[in-house]
Amino acid sequence: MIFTNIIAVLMVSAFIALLVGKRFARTLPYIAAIGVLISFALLAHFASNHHDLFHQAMPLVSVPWISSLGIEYATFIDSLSFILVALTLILALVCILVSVSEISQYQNFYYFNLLAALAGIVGVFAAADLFLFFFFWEVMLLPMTALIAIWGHENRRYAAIKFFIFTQVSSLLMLVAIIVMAFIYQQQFGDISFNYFDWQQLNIAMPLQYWLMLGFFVAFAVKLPSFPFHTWLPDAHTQAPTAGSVLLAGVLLKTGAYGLMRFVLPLFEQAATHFAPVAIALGVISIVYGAVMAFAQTDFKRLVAYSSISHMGFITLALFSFSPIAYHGAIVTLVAHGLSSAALFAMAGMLYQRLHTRDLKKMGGLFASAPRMGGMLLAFVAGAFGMPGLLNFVGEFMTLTGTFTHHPIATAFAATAMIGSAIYGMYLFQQSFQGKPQENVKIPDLRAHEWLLCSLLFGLLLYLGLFPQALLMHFDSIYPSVADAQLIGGKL
Amino acid sequence: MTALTLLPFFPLFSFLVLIVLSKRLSWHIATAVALTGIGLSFIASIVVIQSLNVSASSGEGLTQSLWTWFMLGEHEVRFAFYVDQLTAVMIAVVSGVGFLIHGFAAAYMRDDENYSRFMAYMNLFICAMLLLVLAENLVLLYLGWEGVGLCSFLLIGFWYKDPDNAIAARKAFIVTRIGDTLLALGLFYLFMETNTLNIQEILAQQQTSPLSDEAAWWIALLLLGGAVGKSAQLPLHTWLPDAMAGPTPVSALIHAATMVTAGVYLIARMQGVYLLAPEILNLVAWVGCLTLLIAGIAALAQEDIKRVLAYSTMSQIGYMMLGLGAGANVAAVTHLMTHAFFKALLFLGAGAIILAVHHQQNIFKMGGLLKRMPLISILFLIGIAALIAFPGTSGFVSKEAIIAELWQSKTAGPVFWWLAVVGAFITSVYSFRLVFITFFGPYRAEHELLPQRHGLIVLPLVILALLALGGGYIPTHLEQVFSAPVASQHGPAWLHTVAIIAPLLGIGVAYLLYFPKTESSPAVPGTSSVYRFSHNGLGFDSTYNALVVKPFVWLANINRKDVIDLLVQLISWNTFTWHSAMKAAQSGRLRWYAATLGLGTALLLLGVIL
Amino acid sequence: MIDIAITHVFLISALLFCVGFIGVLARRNTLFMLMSLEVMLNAVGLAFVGAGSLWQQADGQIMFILILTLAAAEVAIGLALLIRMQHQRHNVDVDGLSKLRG
Amino acid sequence: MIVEQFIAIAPQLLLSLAIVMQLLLIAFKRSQHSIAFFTVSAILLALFAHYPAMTNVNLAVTPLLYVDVFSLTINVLILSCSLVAVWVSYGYLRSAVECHDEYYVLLLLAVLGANILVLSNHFAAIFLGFELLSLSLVGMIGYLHLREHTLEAGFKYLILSATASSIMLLGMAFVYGATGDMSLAYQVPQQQDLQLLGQAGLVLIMVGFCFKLSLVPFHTWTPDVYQGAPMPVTLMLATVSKAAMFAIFVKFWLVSAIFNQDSMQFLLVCIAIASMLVGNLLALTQQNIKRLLAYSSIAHMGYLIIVLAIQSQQSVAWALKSGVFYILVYIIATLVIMIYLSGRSKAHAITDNDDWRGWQGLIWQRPLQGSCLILALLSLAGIPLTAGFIGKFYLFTVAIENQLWGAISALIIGSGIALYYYLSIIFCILAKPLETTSQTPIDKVGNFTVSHATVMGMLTVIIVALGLFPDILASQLIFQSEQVTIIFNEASQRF
Repeated sequence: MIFTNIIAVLMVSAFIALLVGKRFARTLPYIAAIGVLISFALLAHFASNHHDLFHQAMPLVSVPWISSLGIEYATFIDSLSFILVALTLILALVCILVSVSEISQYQNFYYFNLLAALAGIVGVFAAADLFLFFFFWEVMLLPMTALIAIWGHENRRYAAIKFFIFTQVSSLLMLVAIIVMAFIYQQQFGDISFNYFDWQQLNIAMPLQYWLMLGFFVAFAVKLPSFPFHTWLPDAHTQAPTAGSVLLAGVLLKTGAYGLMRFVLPLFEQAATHFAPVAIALGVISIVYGAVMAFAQTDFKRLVAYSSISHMGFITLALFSFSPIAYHGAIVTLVAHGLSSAALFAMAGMLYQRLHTRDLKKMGGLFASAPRMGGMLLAFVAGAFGMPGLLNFVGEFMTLTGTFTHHPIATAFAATAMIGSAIYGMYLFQQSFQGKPQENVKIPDLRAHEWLLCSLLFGLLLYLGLFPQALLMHFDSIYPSVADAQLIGGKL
Repeated sequence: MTALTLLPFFPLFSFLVLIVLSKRLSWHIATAVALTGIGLSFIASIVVIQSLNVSASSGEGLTQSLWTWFMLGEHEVRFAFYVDQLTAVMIAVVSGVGFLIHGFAAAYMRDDENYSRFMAYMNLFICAMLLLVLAENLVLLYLGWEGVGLCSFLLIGFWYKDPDNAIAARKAFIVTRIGDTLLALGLFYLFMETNTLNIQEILAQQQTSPLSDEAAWWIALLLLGGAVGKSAQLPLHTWLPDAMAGPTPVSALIHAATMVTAGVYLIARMQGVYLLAPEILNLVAWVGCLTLLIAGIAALAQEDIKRVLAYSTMSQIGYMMLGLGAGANVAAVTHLMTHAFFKALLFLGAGAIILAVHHQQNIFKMGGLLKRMPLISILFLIGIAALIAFPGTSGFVSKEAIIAELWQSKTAGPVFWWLAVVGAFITSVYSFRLVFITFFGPYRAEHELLPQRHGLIVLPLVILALLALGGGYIPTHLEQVFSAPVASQHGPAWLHTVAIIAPLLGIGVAYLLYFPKTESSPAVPGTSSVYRFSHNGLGFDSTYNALVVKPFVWLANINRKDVIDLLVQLISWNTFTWHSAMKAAQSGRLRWYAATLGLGTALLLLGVIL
Repeated sequence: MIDIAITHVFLISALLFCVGFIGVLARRNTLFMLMSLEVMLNAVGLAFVGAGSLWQQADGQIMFILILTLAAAEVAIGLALLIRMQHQRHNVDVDGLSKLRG
Repeated sequence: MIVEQFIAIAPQLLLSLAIVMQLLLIAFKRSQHSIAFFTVSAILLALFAHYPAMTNVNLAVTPLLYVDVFSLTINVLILSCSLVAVWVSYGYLRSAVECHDEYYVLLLLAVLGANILVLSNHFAAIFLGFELLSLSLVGMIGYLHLREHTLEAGFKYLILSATASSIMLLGMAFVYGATGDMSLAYQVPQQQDLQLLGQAGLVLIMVGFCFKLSLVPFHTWTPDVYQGAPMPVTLMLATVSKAAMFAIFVKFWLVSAIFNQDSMQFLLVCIAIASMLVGNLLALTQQNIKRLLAYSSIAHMGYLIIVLAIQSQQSVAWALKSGVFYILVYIIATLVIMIYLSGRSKAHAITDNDDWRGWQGLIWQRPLQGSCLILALLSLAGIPLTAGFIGKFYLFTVAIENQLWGAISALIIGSGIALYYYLSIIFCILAKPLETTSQTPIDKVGNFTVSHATVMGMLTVIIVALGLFPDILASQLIFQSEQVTIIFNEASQRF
């Protein structure tokens, strides 16, 4: 019930926020924060009671939903979903903190959307029924799109439409694949089923398996995003309000990676193996291309957006190398990128509030007036370019170590992103905070809630960067190895 | 081993205090905090070295494990320290010389508005550097490696308001980052082959089941890539002269005494792997050899006092590399140590001079300083003497030891020997060029001289001068670390003499060329094209700019709009074109509609009947 | 009764239908369009009667009567609209009715 | 026996009676209130008459009509829609100075035609229903003759619909000539030339249906007529006419077992694909909401007829269920939007208030109406949380079960294009309100009443409820559809 409860709590607080309305707008952040904190408490309580159960998938609820198609409302939990939900809730707090001073219009509807998006995301991580998964997958898009379209920047409608069409079209491909899978299950076992655990017994012939895998892969590659499907992301990130960017970069992209881990690899092992060279090539291209593109940008958020593409390339690379180390590295990268890119977008939001521009060319020398902010920005940039001691390094290092064994050349290319990320990272930091200060530009340094937010994120990055075992120990027994198919069944 | 555990964390703690309290601290308190942190480190390292000497005469090191960092499959990457004689030298140098430089910096940066931040960065640097040398495994070493890089970035760009400084900082960071990436690839390769990243385990494995030739070759090459980046050797050396944009104590600490020698440390540390790849070891020697010559030539044509010293640093590290490549390991590491002493002395001396002449760094605008600030000048001269390996100085001990062992080097011994001697000759030429132009002749500065007599300025210089003179005789027990001593077969007897004479000859040449003949003759920089070429570091910068930087920037900028996005827009454009076409068909004319109805019917009929 | 091959009946009705249809396409005068519609309906009627005679059933003829009714109703509405058109626009040119488009 | 038959077609008989009474009522007293009230009661009565009819299904009432659950379901849907249409028309026409009581007669005639069409089991009945529906609709389209586009729309609909029905009639004649049977369950003859004739006839009949369902390439009339017709009539066109046509198309297709013919199957899929693409493409930048709905209906009908492209008898039940669910959902969403539009328009205005750019910022001024519209649009776009998604999901299952990969691709591409215009409207509703002082704000236009909002809200609740718990309806439908299959099996085996 844990995830259902969390979703319920989030939705209830969303509706409360909506109903509270404009009259008590000041209470809205508190309502949202309380909702998130209650969810967090629920999760923590659950974790403290069950912490050794995470190594295996643990079904939670199963209620018939659309009986004619054997569709159930079914959820489950394992360490992967647990960690991603925890990450989601942490970033939810960040979202609320960055929204406090940014959002001045239609606040009630804003917090409604924010919380609804969170509920959808939690649902994605919780679903054990593929129809339910798809349902949440789409549901989280709606409030997200609304966030971009209503509270975004100047070009918000274009970005929102692009974002929505990209994800929707690709996810329809996935829907087709899901339905085909259900029919195949019906052929093989008699009953129609959308249940994830049932599907693990499926045995699909090869060319068909390949096509089905592609259906899933495209949906997740768009969300991730991987190289040729990435172009929605810079626009969406740039135009979204700060909390939207944080949520997009921090969690929404992770759902793509989650999908790859949860569905593509375990359900379509054979096809994934065949597809691996292509996927790895896409991953490497994303890494390099994202880094080069990031360097070329002059818009703060756009730069960070492209860097996300680069970092997510590591995930594709890691997952399709079928190396346990890289797989663990991918999990770490998920969390690390979630925290660090969220932090960078939060910084972008703070700068935008102070300067009313995201153009790096119009910034410079801000360190003089806001040293703490500069320090924090540098810290997060350092995280982004893989500074050891912060979590991103662990993820990157494990990923590359793992993939090197199988694909040394590809890894060598991917490793150039370490240079690339240093280039754009330093470019970002120096363009904004170093150099000659602009005339008469004095910006206030971090305010209390911003300080709280930055130190929360940095503290997590640092703590987990020094003690990543706190994260990794839950995954000791989890990894897909193609040679050892039994390992996967039921465990992932 | 509490001392060992705490050793790198003292400066970290003082860093935290300084960065958090920052401007709220007065100069005195900030200085006290900074110096305490590093001083405690120094004391701890003495304690560690003592216990090392007591406990491990057999060559075994001390290990101190703190916690498991992360797991690479079965292999546990620990947050753990390891100390042996090589590390001992390094920690002593880092904390000792570091302490002295901190003292100097306290005086040098006294009036800076961001003084606390500066000292914080310096402390952080020491912490990272200590982690680098103490690391028990290569991942932790990499942490330190990146940490020092980041601190170097911060300190070079400390005066961030000048865009040039920021660019220099970025350049330093990115160029070394290229090396770091190669190093990381080396680590991946090592892990693939040995399944561990623990240094001692790797080295021990080479005894039982050595790496294959190919693997050893690649690993050694990739690690060398890391080393040349950090140690500013060919071909990644171009960042170091620009890094002189940072405050002078930074140059002394990071870009002379400690960080730049990390590459030497790495190769010395991984000697066991290099021995399996003789070609690469030879390459190390060649890299060192070429660097020392090229840097020497470039140093001949510099006008900025710090750039001269920067090139000389590259050149001296070239000697260390050459020594490592040719098997003179002990001598090379000893040279690392002595170099730290005298180069720190030279930089701090230069710093004192720069302060005295109002932040003027052009040697052609100094002159005649020997009379005006004799104490500092003499201390500086001691440093120069050590640099050119004047007999009796520490530099003499270490450099001559390197050169002496070159002759027997297996591959190209005599060639190395000759080149090294030529390098020594060039060293003394440019050193005394510097000396003659700076300390002799008329005073050419625009402002009145400000003699520096602050205790924190003079005292470190004096101590460093003593070390520069006698540091070569400090016992190191390095032979315990380097297992394969070179055959003690000596070359011809004249070798020694030539090696000693070459620097002296250099002084003579420099005297002829650069000594101001009359008190009033104006010293001018050269104007010939050869001079300009040499002044610009033999064109490496411009070549890299044209070949790498410009194309990259061009490529990135030309694709700013993202070609893939254009494809997407093409799709949407296409859709809209179709839309317009169909919209045109929706003309509103009834007869046309009826016609489509007929056409459609005909089409369907055809479709079924055919 | 002269034995006419059923194919001929259908052919002639199809031809008649096409004539009517072309009339709809070619004439701009609304009145003629309505008349062409009548031609089409009559063609259909012919086909029904032919088919009915082929199968010796009355159904075809019944259909024809129904069609006649329809034709009358259609023309009634058509003429009503025609009058409105004449009233409003003072002509019955169908091409004038192309305001709704795009 | 005869009583049972009367009960089975009681709703239609009631409607016919009501039409006569309406005429009498008009003669007696010209009052819009009373005739509207009377019409509503008649329709309600017809609706209630379905209860006894439901108990006695699978009954042939003369060779012309055949009553089964599928037809009854659709008829209930049609009557409900017409109920809404009457109510909406009342509000719409109320403001006019004239007394528009004949309008209700035409409306009821159209409903009767649609009902007969759905029940029919014979070409003659189809013909009668078809023409009754079309001609009454022409009358209604041209009813408000003073408006700007009425004449044009009426004329276009008259000529094109008459042409299409002649084509269909010709097809019927051909089929009759080939088989000698005018019942839907005719048998294709063995002779070569007769077979060809039958085939040609079949295609021509299909043209008639496609025209009414506004499938490509017979779609051209749709936007013009939708735009030119008064808003409540557009509502009728989009709901009553579409539902009836869909029902008879399905019966025709299944009872005659046409899905067994590969060439027809191929044609159908081609038409479906073309409709999805063309409809959505045409709607792309459309700013008139009525035209936009017309174009999107082209696409939706394209989606819908996928359910006919089944490959075996086993799929029939599922396909029918999906089809009924989809059209129901489509109609509900369309109703929400059209009710809103009707409420915001007036009969005596020169045109309807149908530019969706006028909706800018609606959600901030009228949150309930705005969110209803948004949810309806989302449902049309097929986004989860709304019933439209479930409908589309069902269509996907049908298409996949029958391996119609081409249609699936078109469905995906079409949905992608459709998102563009649906989202544009939604974002317009969500945008900041215009700062206009000169024009009347949108929420002051028309006769929009609380009842409009209530009905919109109720329908929206249904949309969301079906989106979350489709089993409420779907579990009912599956039972009925299975019965329908049996009927059709029987029907096809009768000869």
